Amino acid sequence: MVMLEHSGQFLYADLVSGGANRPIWSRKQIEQVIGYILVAPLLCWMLVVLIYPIFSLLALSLTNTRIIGAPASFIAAENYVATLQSAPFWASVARSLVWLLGNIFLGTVVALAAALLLRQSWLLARHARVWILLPWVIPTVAVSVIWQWMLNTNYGVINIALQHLAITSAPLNIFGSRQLAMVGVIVANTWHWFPLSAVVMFGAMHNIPADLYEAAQIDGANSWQQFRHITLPSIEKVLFALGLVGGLWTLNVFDTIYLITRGGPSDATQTLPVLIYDTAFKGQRIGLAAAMSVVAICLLAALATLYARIAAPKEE
Amino acid sequence: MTISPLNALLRWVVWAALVFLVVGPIYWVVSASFKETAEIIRPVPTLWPHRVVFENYAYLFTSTKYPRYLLNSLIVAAATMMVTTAITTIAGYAIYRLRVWGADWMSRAILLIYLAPTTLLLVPIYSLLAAVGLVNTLAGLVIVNVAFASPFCVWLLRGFYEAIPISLHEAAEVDGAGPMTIFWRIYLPLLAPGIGTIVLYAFIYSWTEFAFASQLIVTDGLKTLPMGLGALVGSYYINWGLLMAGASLATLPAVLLFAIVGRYFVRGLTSGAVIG
Amino acid sequence: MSELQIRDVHKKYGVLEVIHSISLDVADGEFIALVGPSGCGKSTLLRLIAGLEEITSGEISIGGRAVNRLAPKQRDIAMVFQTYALYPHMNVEDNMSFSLRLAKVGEKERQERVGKAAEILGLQPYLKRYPRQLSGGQRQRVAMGRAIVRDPAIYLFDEPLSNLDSKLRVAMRSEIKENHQRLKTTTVYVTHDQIEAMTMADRIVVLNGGRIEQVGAPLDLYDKPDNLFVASFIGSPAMNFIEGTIRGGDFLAADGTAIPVGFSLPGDGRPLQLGIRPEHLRLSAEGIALYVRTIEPTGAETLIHGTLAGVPVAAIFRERIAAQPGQSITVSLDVDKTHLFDAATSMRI
Amino acid sequence: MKKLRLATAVAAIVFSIATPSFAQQKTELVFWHQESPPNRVEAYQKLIDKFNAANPTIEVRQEVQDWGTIFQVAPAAIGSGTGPDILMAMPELGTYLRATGAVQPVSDFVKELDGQYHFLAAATDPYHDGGQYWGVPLWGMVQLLWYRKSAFEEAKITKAPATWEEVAEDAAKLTKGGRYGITLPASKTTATDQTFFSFLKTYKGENLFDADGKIIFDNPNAVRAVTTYTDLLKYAAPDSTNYAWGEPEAAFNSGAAAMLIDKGIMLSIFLKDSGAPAEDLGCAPIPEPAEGGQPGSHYASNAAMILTKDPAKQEAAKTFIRFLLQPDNYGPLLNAEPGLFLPVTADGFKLASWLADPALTKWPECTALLAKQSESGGLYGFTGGMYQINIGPIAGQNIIAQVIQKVVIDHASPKDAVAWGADQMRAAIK
Repeated sequence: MVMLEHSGQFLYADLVSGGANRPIWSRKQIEQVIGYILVAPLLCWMLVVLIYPIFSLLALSLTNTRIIGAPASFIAAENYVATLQSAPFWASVARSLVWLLGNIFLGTVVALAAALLLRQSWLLARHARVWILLPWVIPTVAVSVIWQWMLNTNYGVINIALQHLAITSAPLNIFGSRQLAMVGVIVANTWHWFPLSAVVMFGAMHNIPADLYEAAQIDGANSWQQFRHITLPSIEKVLFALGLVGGLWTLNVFDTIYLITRGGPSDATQTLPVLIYDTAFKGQRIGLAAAMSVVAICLLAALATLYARIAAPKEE
Repeated sequence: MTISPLNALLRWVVWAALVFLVVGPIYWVVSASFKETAEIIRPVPTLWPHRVVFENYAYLFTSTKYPRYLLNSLIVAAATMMVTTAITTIAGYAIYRLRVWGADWMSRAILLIYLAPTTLLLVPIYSLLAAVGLVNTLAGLVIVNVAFASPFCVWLLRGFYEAIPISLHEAAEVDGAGPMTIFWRIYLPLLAPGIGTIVLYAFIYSWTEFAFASQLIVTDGLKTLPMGLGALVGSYYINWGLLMAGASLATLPAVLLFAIVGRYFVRGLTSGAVIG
Repeated sequence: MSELQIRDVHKKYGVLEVIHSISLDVADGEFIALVGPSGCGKSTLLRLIAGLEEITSGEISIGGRAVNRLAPKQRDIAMVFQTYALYPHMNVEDNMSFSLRLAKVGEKERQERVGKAAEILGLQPYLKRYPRQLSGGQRQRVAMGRAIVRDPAIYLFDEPLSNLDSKLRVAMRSEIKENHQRLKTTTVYVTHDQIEAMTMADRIVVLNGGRIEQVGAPLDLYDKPDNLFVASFIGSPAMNFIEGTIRGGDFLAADGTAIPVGFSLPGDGRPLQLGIRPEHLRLSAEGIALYVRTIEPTGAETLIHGTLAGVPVAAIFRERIAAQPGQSITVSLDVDKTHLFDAATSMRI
Repeated sequence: MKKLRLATAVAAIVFSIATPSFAQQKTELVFWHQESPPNRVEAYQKLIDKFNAANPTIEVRQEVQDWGTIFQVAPAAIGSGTGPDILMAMPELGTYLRATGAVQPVSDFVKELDGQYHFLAAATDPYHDGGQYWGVPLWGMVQLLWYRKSAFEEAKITKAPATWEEVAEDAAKLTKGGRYGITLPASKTTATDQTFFSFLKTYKGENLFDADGKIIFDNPNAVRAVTTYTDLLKYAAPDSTNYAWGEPEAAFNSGAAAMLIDKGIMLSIFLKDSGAPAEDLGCAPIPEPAEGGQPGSHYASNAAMILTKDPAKQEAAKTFIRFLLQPDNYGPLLNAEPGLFLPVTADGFKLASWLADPALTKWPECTALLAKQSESGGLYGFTGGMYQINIGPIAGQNIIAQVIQKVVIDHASPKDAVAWGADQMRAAIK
C-alpha cells in the first residue's frame, strides 16, 4: 500500500503492490485488465443489442411464425428451401446489386467532384466544407418528401424545369416507370449521402503533401495527370474503406426506398431489405423473412470478402 | 497561377451547380412551407411565395405535438451522443492504444455489424427490449441508436488515436501516470477534434433515425421528429403545406447545430483522421 | 543510492530474441552511453530499464531494488524522448510539473522545483508558452526540464539530440554534460552517434545484435577495442582494416604488400586483420604507397581517401598535402598504434 | 403463484397509499387510432376531454399511430404488454390482430347498440366471424366520382358520366393542354387497392373467395374491371403508378385532373386546396359498366376493438364507446374529417350534429350521395357476408394493386395479370 498515497490510483496500486517489489500483476497484465474493462461497455452493448438479436433471428428462421405473438412451430430448414427457390428473392438480390452499383458509382463520382471543389482555397470553398453537409443532416423522411415532391410529374419543379429547358417534351414519369424509379431513388439516396463521402475524401486529399503536386507540375503533368497519378493513388485507401463501409450501408438502406417508392412501381425498387420487410410485415411471414435475412447476411459477407480481396489497395 | 477567363467561367458554373444541388432542394421545401397549399400544388410552380403565410407553421405548432417531438428528438439525440461518445472513446483507447488481446479482431468485427440489415433486426430487438420493459421509452431508443452509431465511431476514432504519438503515452507513464490518468489527462484533450466528430455523427444518426423509432415508440408524447413528420403524410390525404413546414422544421435544428459546430466536424474528419 | 544493475536480461518478441543475456552495472552518478548501429537493441534495453517493455528473463534493479515487474512510474526514473514527447496541450510549466502534480506534490514545492529547473535550463521566459511556440532546442530543454524536476534515481535519454541541427546538437551536448556534472544523477544515454557517446559518457556500452560488445571508458574503447566491431564502430573516420598475415616482423597484406609493424606473433599464417586509425598514418619519404582518390582539406588537418595495399583507407594528416587525386604518396604506420584482430574470431590479439 | 399474488397485493396497497385518493378507482384506458392528421387528433381530444370530465372514474388517453407501421407495431406492442385497451381497426387489421389472441368478442354489446341505433350490415359484417362480433363499427368510408364542373363545361360535357364507358369518353375529351381527364392511383398501395375495388364491385367481381375460402379472383369480371381501370389510366398522369394517398387529390385540386374517384374527404379539402369556388366541385355515384354491372363502391368501416382482458377495463371501454355513439357526440366524432367519416348506423345519417358541419352543408347533394353509396358498398374479403381471416396478407401486400401495376408497368394483358394475382393470393394465404 505504499504506492497508494503516492499515486492516488487505487485499483492500480492494489493490484501492483503485493509489497512494493513483488507485484502480483505486471504492468502489461494490468493494462490488459483495464483495457477489457474499458472495452466491455461497447462489447456488451454490441453483444446484447446486435449479436443476440441476430441469433434470435436465426431461431425465428426455423419456425413458421407469421405474426409476432401468434403460435408457431418448428419447421427446420423449410424457410431456407423456400428462400433459395424463391424467384422474387433472387430478383431482389439482383436489384440490390443494381442499387449498390448505382449508388457507389454516382456517389463516388459526385463526392469526388465535390471533394475536388472543396480543395480550392478561396472563401466559397472554405465555407462549402461545412454547408455541403446539409443534405446529410436532414432526416430521411424529409429527404423522401423533398424528392418525391420535386420529381412529381404534375407540380414537381424538376420536371417543369426540364420541360421549360426543352430537355424533355413530356414530364418524366420517374417513380412510375420501372427503369427510372431505380434511378430516382439512387439520385435521392446519393443526394442524402454524398456529402459525407465528399468531406472524408476531401480530408484524405487535404493530407497529400503539396510538394507532390509541385514536383508533378515541374515534370509537366497536366491537371488530369496530376489527378490520375497523385490524387487518386493517395486517397486509394480511403476510397477502399468508403467503398466497404458505404457499400454495406447502401445495401442495407431501407427507409429511403420505402418512404419514396415502397419498393414500387410493381417491384422495380424492391431491394432485399424492402422484400424482407414486406415479407415480414405485409405478407405476415416473419419466419420466412428471418430466413431471408440470414441468407442475406451470408451473401453480404461473401460480397464484402470478395470486395476486400479484389479491391484492397496493396500495402507497400 | 493565373486563371484564364474560360477557366474562371467554368469554375463559377461548377460551383453554381454544386450550390444548386445542395441548397436548391432545401430552399424549395423551405420556401414551399411559406406558401398556401393551393400555391404549392399549382402546376406552374412559383420560385418564391407570392404571399408569405405562416399558417402552416402556426398550424403545426398549435395542432400537432411538434414541439414535443422536437424535444424528444433532442433528448434522444443528446443522450445517444453522450453515451456513444463515452463508450466508443474508452473502447478506442483499449483497442488502439492499450492493444488489449484481440484488439485487431475487435476493430474488424465491429464494422461487420453493418452486414446485418437493420430492418431485419426490428423484430428481435423489439422482443429483447420488450422483455426488459424498454419498449415505448426514450431510453430504449437511445440504447438502439447507440448500438448502431457506435461501430462507425470506433472506426473513425482509430485515425485520431493513431495520430497521437505513442511517446506521449510513454512519457506520461514515466511521469507517473497510470492508464486511466493518461487517458484523462493526455488522450482526452488531444482527441478533442476526433471526439467533436463522433459527437456530431452520433447526434445526426439519432436525429435522422426513423425505422426503430417508429417501431419502438407507440405513445404520441414520446415520438421523435422523423416520426412526427412521417405522421403528417396522413391517412387518405396529405396536407402539403403542413408537410413542407414539418420537413423544414425537422431540418432546421440540425442545420443550426451544424452552423455552430459544423466546421469542427469537418476539421476533425480532415485533420486527424487518416482512415484506412 | 541509485545504482543500476542489469543481470542476465533477455527480451524476446515471440520467437525473436532481441536482447541476448545482457548484464551491466552502472554506478551511482555514472553517465553511461549505449551506442551501436540501428537495430542493435540499445533503445530496447533503455525501454526495458524504463519499464516501457517487460523483460523476458533476468533482473533489473535500481538502487538495489528489483524493478522487473514494476511500472515505469514506480521505478523512480525520468526519461527524455527522441521526439521530446512534450504534451502539446500543456504549456511549458505544466509539462514540467505534470509528474509532480501526479505525485501530489504541493503547489508551492512544485513551483519551486519547476522554477529551479527552468533557471538551470534558461527556460523562465517560456514557462507560459506551448510546445508548438518553441524552437527545437527549447523543446529539447523542456524535455530535459521535465526530467530534472523529478529528481529521479536515474535519467534515461533516448537519442535526445538526433532531431536537432548539428550546431545546436553540439551546444546541447555540453549542456547535458554540464547538467550531469552539477546534478550527479545516474544517467543512461542512448545514441547512435559515437561522438556524442565519446564526449559525454563516463563509460560507453557498445551493443551489436542484442549483445554487449564492449564496455569501457571512451578512450579505452578507442585505444583498445576488444574486437573488430568496436574498433570499426568507435572513431570517425573509422579505423582502417587490412587483411593479411604475419610473416616475420612484417604484416603481409592480401595483395602482397609487406607492412612493417615491428612485432611478430606465434602461429604465423592464420588470417588476421590489421587495424590502423586514420590519424596514425604518417607521411614519410619511404614507406607504403597510398594512392590518393580524394583530398578534403579542413584547414587544421587534411583528410585523404585512397587505397593502400589494395584496400580503401582514410588518412588524416596535420600537414597540408600537395598531392593531386590520382597521384600516390608514401606513408608509414605508427607501429605502437596498430591493432591486430583474429579474422576468424574477430577478437583482439 | 401465491408469492406473486402477495407481491401484487403489496404493490397495490403501496400504490394506493402513494396515489392521491381521488385517483383511487380510476380506470385508465389507452385508445389507439391511426388518424394522425392534426385536425382529427384535435377533434378526438375534445371528445375524450368531455368524456373524462363526465366520467370521473375513467381516464381515456388517445395515442395516435401510423397506418404505415401499425401492422408491425400493434402485434409487437400487444405481445409485450404495451398495447392499447381499445384500438381502431380496419377489417384487415382486425383479422391480423385476432391471430394474436388479444381481440375480445363484443357480440352482446354490438347487439345492444344495434337495438338502439341500427347498424348497417355492411359496417358490422366485416367484424362478424364464428358467431361472434369482434369490433364495434364507429364510422364508414365510401367513394364517389368527383369532377370539376368548370372543366366539364369547357369540354362541353353536360352531365356526369354514369357508366365506365362514358367516363372513358369524357376523360378523352377532358385530356388536353396539361390537364388529364381523370386521376387514378396505380401504385402498390392501399389507395390503389381501394379505388380499384370500386371498379371490381361494379363489375360483380367483388368476391375474391368462394364459399369454401378458395381464391376465385381469376374470373372474367375481374378481367373486365382491370381492363377498364387500366384503359382509364391512359387519361391519367403518367406517374399515377406512384400515387398513394394525397397525390390524386392534389392532382385534382390543382386542376391537373378533371375527375377523381375518392372518399368523401374532398368535402373537407376542396375549397382550401383548390382555391376554386364550391360550385366547381361535382359528385356522382360510382359509375357502372354499361352492361352486366351493379351499383357498388369500396366501403370500409372502422371499428373499435377491445383488446384488454381486464373486465373492469372492458366495461370502461364499453362506456366510452357508448359515449361516442350518443347523438351529441357522434356528429363531432364523424366530423373530425367531414365527409370522410360517415355514419355506420341508420340513425346516424339523420343526425343533426353530423349534418350541421359547414363542409357538408355546402354540398348537401354530395352528402346525400355518400349516404346512399354506403348502402351498396363492400370490402374485399368481406363480401356477401363472408369473413376471410386470410385477407390480411392479401391486403398487406397490396396484391390487387400489384395486378394493376402488372398491366401498366409490365404491359401484361389484363387476363394474365389477373391470373398472376390469383396465384399470388393463393401463395399468400397458404
